[in-house]
Amino acid sequence: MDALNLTEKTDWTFIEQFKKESGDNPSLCYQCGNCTAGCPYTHYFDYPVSMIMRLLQTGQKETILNSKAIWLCATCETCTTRCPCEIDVAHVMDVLRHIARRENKVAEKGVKSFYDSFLKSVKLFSRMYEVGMIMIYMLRYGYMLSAAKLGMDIGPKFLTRGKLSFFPHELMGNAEVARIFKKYRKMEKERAKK
Amino acid sequence: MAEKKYAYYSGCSQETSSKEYDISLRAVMKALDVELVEPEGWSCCGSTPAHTVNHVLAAALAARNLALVEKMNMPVLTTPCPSCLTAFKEANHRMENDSFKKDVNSLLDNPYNGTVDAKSSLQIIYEDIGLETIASKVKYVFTELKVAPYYGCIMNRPPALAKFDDPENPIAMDKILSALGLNVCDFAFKTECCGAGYGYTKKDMMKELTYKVLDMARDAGANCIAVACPVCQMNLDLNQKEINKDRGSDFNMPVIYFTQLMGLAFGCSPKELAIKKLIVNPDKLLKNRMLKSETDKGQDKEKLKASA
Amino acid sequence: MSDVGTKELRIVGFLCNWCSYGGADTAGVGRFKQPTDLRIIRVPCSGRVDPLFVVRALLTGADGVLVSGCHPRDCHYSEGNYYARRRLEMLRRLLQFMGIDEKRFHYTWVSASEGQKWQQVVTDFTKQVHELGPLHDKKEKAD
Amino acid sequence: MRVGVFICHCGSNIAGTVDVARVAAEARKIPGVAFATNYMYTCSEPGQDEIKAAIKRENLDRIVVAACSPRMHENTFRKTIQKAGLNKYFLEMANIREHIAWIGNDKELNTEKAIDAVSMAIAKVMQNKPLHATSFKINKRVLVIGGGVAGMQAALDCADGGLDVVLVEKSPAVGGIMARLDKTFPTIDCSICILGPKMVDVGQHEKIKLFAYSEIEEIKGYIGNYQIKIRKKATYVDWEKCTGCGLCMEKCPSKNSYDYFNFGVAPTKAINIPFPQAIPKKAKIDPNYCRQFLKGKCGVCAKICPTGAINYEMKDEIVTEEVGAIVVATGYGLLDQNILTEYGGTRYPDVISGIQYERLLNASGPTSGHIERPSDHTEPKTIVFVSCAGSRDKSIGVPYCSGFCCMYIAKQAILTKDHIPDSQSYVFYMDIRSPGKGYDEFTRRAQEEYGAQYIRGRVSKIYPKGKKMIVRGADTLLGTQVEIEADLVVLATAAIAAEGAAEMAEKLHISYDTFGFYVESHPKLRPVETNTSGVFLAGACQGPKDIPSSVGQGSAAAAKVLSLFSRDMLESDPAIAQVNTNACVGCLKCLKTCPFQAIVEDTLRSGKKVAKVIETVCAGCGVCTSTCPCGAIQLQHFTDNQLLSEVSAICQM
Ligand SMILES: Cc1cc2nc3c(=O)[nH]c(=O)nc-3n(C[C@H](O)[C@H](O)[C@H](O)COP(=O)(O)OP(=O)(O)OC[C@H]3O[C@@H](n4cnc5c(N)ncnc54)[C@H](O)[C@@H]3O)c2cc1C
Ligand SMILES: Cc1cc2nc3c(=O)[nH]c(=O)nc-3n(C[C@H](O)[C@H](O)[C@H](O)COP(=O)(O)OP(=O)(O)OC[C@H]3O[C@@H](n4cnc5c(N)ncnc54)[C@H](O)[C@@H]3O)c2cc1C
Ligand code: SF4
Ligand code: SF4
Ligand code: SF4
Ligand code: SF4
Ligand code: SF4
Ligand code: SF4
Ligand code: SF4
Ligand code: SF4
Repeated sequence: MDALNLTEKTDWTFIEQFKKESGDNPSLCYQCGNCTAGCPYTHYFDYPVSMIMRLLQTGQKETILNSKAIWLCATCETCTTRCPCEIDVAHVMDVLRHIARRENKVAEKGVKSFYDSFLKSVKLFSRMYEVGMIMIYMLRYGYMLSAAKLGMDIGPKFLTRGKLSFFPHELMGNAEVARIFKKYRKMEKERAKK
Repeated sequence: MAEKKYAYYSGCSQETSSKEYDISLRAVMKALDVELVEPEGWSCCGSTPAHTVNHVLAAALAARNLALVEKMNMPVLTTPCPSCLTAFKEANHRMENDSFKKDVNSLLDNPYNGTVDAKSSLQIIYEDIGLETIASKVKYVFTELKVAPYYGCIMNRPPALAKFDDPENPIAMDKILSALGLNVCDFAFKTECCGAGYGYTKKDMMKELTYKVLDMARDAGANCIAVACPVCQMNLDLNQKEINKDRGSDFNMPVIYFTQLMGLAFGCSPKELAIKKLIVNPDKLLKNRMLKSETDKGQDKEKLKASA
Repeated sequence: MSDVGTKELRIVGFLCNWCSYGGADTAGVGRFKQPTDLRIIRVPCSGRVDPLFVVRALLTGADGVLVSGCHPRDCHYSEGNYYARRRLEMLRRLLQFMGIDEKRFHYTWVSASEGQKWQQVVTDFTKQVHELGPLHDKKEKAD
Repeated sequence: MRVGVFICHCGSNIAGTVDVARVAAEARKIPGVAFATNYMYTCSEPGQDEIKAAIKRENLDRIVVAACSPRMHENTFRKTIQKAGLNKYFLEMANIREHIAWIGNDKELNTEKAIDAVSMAIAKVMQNKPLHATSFKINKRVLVIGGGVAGMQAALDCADGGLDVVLVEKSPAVGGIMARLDKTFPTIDCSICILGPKMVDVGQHEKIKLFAYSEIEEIKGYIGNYQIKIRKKATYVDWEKCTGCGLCMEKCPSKNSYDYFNFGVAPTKAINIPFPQAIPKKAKIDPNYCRQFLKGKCGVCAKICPTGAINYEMKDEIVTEEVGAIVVATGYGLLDQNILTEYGGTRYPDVISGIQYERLLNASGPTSGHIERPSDHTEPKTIVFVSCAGSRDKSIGVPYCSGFCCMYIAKQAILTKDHIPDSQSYVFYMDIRSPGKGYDEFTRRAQEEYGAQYIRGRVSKIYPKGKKMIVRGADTLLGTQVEIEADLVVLATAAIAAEGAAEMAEKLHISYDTFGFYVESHPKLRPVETNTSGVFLAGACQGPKDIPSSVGQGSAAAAKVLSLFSRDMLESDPAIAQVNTNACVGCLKCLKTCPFQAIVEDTLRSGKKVAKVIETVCAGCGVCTSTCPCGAIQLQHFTDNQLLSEVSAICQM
């Protein structure tokens, strides 16, 4: 493999864009590794979180936005709590997800789809309605198999204990909540134009 | 009239998958003479999925509810769910910034001015009601229980936002359970993540984390886990059979809401606390109970023995 | 500096020799960028600052006056800054009677090691004075 | 009046962002200015010669130098003009470097600002009066506060140089942290073996008066003449009688007293001699644990003591000492492990601090040098060292490096292998900081010869599992999370300011930084002096440092004291308050405000009551001047006229 040519491959614009959007300063990170040391999900990450910080410092945009790590981070806040440099690392991961979404680079489609289904269900029913959400997740994203498995695992146990209701709560959609989503889309579009 | 009164946001999960949390909390609050007022027409707080999309959207979903409470002229909103709590706290925190606040309010029909403080029900019980009052309400002590108190990852984190208890070694629930006369284990994984919302999408990952928590609880000598979060409860409670199958372990450890334990100690019936809804059945552990007055004497005897 | 507004205003600073003057030095040594409006007068102790100096400055052309000394309990002369605090607090009230916005006057404590804090103090106070604008219809400096 | 103005380039330091030629040109236009020029390096020898020459050539009588901070070079230029025959108070400096050139890049604005600064200096210098110092006698005794290795070194060097030394140590024995160490890096020689003889010297030196278990109550006076009140805390043992036989300690039934000397590794008796080599070797009762104090009955020690030294009624005693200079060597403290909750705080007995481990290694420590786990007294085989435990951690307010822990961890890893050959040490580190002579070789040896596993990454959590402690960290070089099942974990807890450091600084009128460490006069060029003349620093009270540096500073501070005392008289600063008896109405408001009690009431021959300043006592703060309703008492060199002329220079334009 060739040496990483930092003169050519450092994306300074990406670093600046990140700084502006997040308000976080990646230079504060001294690479102690504490975030990685505490991260419960690190074994599943393709890049441990301290390395994401390092990639960010060196402006490795593509590598970061295509990483699974940013989608597998559960925002457990362990890293933020323990970072000696007071970096809100979980927030860094959050903002990287936002950028990845915008740039249509999602290495963990399943996770994203789940979040989208959740929100879709909120938009439709104004509260999270689990059966509805699972149905959306199944139908819209075609995860029949895993969903069927889900139904098997969770369904019976839950239904017999009256935990999952097949019908959403009485509220059944609230115009204001749906409007929040609508206005948000509009806001995003205008921002994108600028 | 109730002595204390709070706006109360149960959260979506408490309507469905974790009804027993809501039910038991209400029972306990009633016993403690605290009135909970639900804002009418509340909606989802946005939870984790919203903030993975955009912070303005996330804050708007949360702030809509805070605005409802603001209209009710109530300064404090309490919620049992740490995920909702974080959503509200994040919204409050970010909306201290004026331009962010403007953006959020532009998505809302009714603007939110940022005057409502969000606190977990655990915090309210620990700080506002207090251990003395709790101890004074205890009727029964459950002598079989050895409880590992499990707070989950975000109840106390990040500390700058949570502003409650210690982020590494929280003690509020420990103290409450001790006030109930329960045997509380020194549990090192109080705040380790349980697998969060990955139950649907990354089940193996979730099960691994759940396993670690269960394993550590057993190691600490616990025979049950007390929880304060619906996601933790579900992950820990629902998957023990599967984990046993995968790993050849033999977990059969009830995962009980701390509010259910409070209710039981206060003398509520299991039915009032929806104990039946728990997947791993705790009945066996709950069989032995003593009147508190008796255990006090017993303990005194034990203490005498120990010091002799 | 450009981020506090367009035209320079006149700000007079009285700094005690031991702490704040040193703090301003430390800020300089650390190359902490600051707005340029401030003119510094060195005094041995914040307790040496006669409220009349402040009034005189404000009446004769200053748009703002900043006084800075050692932290309470850390005064080189034991308690000079306590006297300063008492007097300057009185002065603040007096200014209102004189029709001068008390925001044009600020006193604070900065130690010799607090270069960064000094930068913050200067930046914030300059901004505050710029928000109020000039106090006098000043002739152009050239004449 | 003929003012001469010299604008310095300071290379490009000033000239880079200030148009120095224009500043000189503008200065020339100011009435009173006879000469103005700009020069490359004004403080250099040719630069100073240029000033002297100009004074002669242009017949100048006042000088303004616009250059760096007066805190840097005022004295330099005062001497320069003095050599040229001017009174040294006819100098003013305009600080156009630190306060102008270095804090902005806009040359236009900077130049304007520099012109103002120069105008102010010119305005002031024209008001300046010649002042003359008077001289006074020095009391050639020195007070050393703190009897750690730095303080002892300073005390011994001063005493050997013939000075009388008063040494005040807060704890019952001298030696500080070094007396607790087992071996010392980088040579691994026995700490007490090299320190012991010094301690004995301190105890026996005829020129050293040692006050152990004593604290500074009050400090009054000024360089050359200080009055010190010392509180001798009650030990409940008459040290004149106590022979240090140790019988009392053997028989005392109160066995659970906290052992400060051993950092709580094991308990001690309520009456104890802190360690076998203690100087002074005297017993002391801890009333927090003594049954006589707690329950009103026991008295065993009083009965057993062969010399009848025990005195339960003893009270604190205040004594006064007079000295002419002070060396502060109060050392440092260690971070409370309880703050590190992710490591369990002090919840887990087998997670200990570096200094506690030092006591476990020490042959005269509570385990006689056998390393054992506090929980079950078994010998640990896997030992994990956690560096930077609280250091370099902004989140808990300790952003700095503690300086010596990298080295002592390597030392402890080496010693561990010596003690337990089949043990394995692991060291979590972020950087290995070992820049001294032979230091890096030392940390390499820990790895190369003694097989310590160094893991580059911070530790995130420590928790118990069974009998083991699980240390979860990262190996950032492998890019992975790692876990080690340890028997014992040693935290290199951060060095912090000594307890009470801030209060001590306030008594001494010296500055301390955000973290409580004392501030030296100049970080490079005056490292053992403070801004308060007569007060010097030595050792870790100025910032974390190892033994060689602490000893070096102890000697350096002693050298400073000796050079100060090489004169018999000191010159007083003439910039003090002066009363104009004509204007004074005798209200004595000034007398009440003077922080130094430098003002007394005086009666003139006419019978008029007026204020009078005692020259040697006045410190020159000027509080009186801003108090006097009549402007009768004026602080020389900073009079109302002088300061107002500066205000006018910038405001009336
Ligand atoms: C675990 C550990 C291992 C170490 N190992 C080494 C090593 O191998 N080699 C090495 O070079 N360095 C080592 N060090 C560093 C070493 O301890 C310091 O360099 C040294 O102790 C500094 O000496 P000091 O005299 O400045 O301060 P201290 O040793 O702290 O002494 C200060 C003294 O002042 C006294 N005092 C404090 N306040 C007052 C007061 N208000 N009034 C009167 N007296 C007061 C204290 O009681 C104390 O006796 C180690 C440090 C630690 C923590
Ligand atoms: C690139 C670089 C940058 C640095 N930056 C910094 C910094 O920013 N801050 C800092 O604190 N330190 C810095 N240093 C370190 C600094 O240079 C040294 O700490 C300092 O110079 C040591 O001073 P010295 O007097 O001991 O030795 P030197 O500066 O080496 O002076 C020794 C003198 O002795 C003379 N000499 C030698 N042999 C004899 C002889 N036989 N007879 C007579 N005279 C002799 C030499 O000619 C020389 O003048 C830096 C070093 C380097 C290399
Ligand atoms: S914990 Fe903080 S400083 Fe350390 S590697 Fe992670 S982000 Fe960087
Ligand atoms: S917030 Fe994300 S990156 Fe940080 S520790 Fe938790 S899962 Fe890992
Ligand atoms: S107090 Fe008495 S018994 Fe104790 S050491 Fe001193 S002389 Fe010996
Ligand atoms: S009187 Fe106190 S110090 Fe003396 S022997 Fe009894 S308990 Fe010990
Ligand atoms: S000396 Fe080493 S261990 Fe100590 S704080 Fe500095 S880097 Fe960390
Ligand atoms: S040799 Fe120089 S550059 Fe290398 S670590 Fe030491 S001080 Fe730093
Ligand atoms: S305050 Fe002024 S007038 Fe009063 S006694 Fe002092 S010098 Fe005299
Ligand atoms: S200047 Fe005045 S107040 Fe200050 S010490 Fe001297 S006499 Fe006292």
